[in-house]
Amino acid sequence: MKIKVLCFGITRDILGGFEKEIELPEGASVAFLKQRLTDEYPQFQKLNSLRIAVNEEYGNEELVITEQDEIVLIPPVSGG
Amino acid sequence: MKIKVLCFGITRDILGGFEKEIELPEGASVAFLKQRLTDEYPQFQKLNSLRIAVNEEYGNEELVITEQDEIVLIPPVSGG
Amino acid sequence: MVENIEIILSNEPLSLSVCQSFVEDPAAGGIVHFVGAVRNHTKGKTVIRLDFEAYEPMAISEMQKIAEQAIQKFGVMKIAIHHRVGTLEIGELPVIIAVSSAHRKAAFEACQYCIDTLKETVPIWKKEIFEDGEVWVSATP
Amino acid sequence: MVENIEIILSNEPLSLSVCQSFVEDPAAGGIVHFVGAVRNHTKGKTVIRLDFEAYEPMAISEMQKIAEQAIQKFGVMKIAIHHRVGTLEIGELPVIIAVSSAHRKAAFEACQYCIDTLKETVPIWKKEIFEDGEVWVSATP
Repeated sequence: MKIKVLCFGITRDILGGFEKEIELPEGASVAFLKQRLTDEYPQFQKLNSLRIAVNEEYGNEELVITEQDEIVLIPPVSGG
Repeated sequence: MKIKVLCFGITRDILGGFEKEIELPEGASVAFLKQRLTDEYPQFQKLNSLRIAVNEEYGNEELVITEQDEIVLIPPVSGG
Repeated sequence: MVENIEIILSNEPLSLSVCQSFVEDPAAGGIVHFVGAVRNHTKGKTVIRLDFEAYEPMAISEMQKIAEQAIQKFGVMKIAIHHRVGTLEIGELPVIIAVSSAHRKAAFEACQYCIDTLKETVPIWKKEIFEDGEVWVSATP
Repeated sequence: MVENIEIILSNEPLSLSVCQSFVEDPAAGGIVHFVGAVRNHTKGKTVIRLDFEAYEPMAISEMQKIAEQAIQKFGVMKIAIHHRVGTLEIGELPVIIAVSSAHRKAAFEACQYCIDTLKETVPIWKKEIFEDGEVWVSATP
């Protein structure tokens, strides 16, 4: 399946754009997506943290992703 | 000696005025003044506390009072 | 010398933005304000208004001391303590304490220290006026 | 139902008095504000300005959650959390958190909880712009 990820902060610089399509196997989890990103873009290893938001909630590692989900990369936040 | 005490808050109601003259023996301490006040005005016993300021500082019990001092009765404060 | 403390005792309404402006600093990352407000009830009775009075010179010097202690204890940058005297209606502000600091934890601690200590040591008194009488707050049990 | 939480994410300058007005309540005895400020230095380098961006719908829902948690945990009355996005100059205010409460200790605790948690969980990012470059704050060690 092809999922679309939205990239904020430093992840936009790493992936080179706000919106990115990524090919994933059916049934891929949040953990799988994180591994895939880190394999393809080694700069992700340098981040203090990387969370994945699925439909506006932080998704835990086991959560299964579908094509309909809104997937957002959340690098270390720095609001306030 | 005759000293003048200034009365704020509830102490003004108890002594019946802002400024009051009180006759004290030479060398009287803050503690002596407090005892004198409590003897003359039993309502002082009902207060949660009574501090005496001498020249704009809280005076400890042993401090000796003179006629030149500015003596102020400080009932429980309630600012803020 | 840069002035880092502002103590005001005033008959006029207090201003949060004036306090904010005083403590702002290009090196401050966080500012904490405590704002007191006149409550409409106390122990189940309706309060109509409050009358504040102060032993003014000593109230100012005690507030100055508190601010100096807070700067020393918590390493904060600037402190404004503004207190009202006179008659206050419900919702008016008896006190504003503003503290700026490089780091926010110290600002919270210093601000709380200032209001806690102010309520113990500064010679200011408030009288609550009810429909059927009045009482000096905290004077008696 | 009385609204007791106000969450705002805005491109326009934040207002302390707007936050104060929202949280004021005749039954509130104390209000605590935390005000963030843009510092002119970070790790010895001069900051020229900051750019804030947010994943807006989730930033708003996370701030709402924090305010709800704080009201439940600390029993406070009303909370306003206002956060800026866009470009901020030195001295501008990225965030204001206002908390009103019957008693001041709870207001201090709730306000500190809100800012501490906001800095951990709310998807907002700031980029510091220096003379010679820029950096996403806290992204890398």
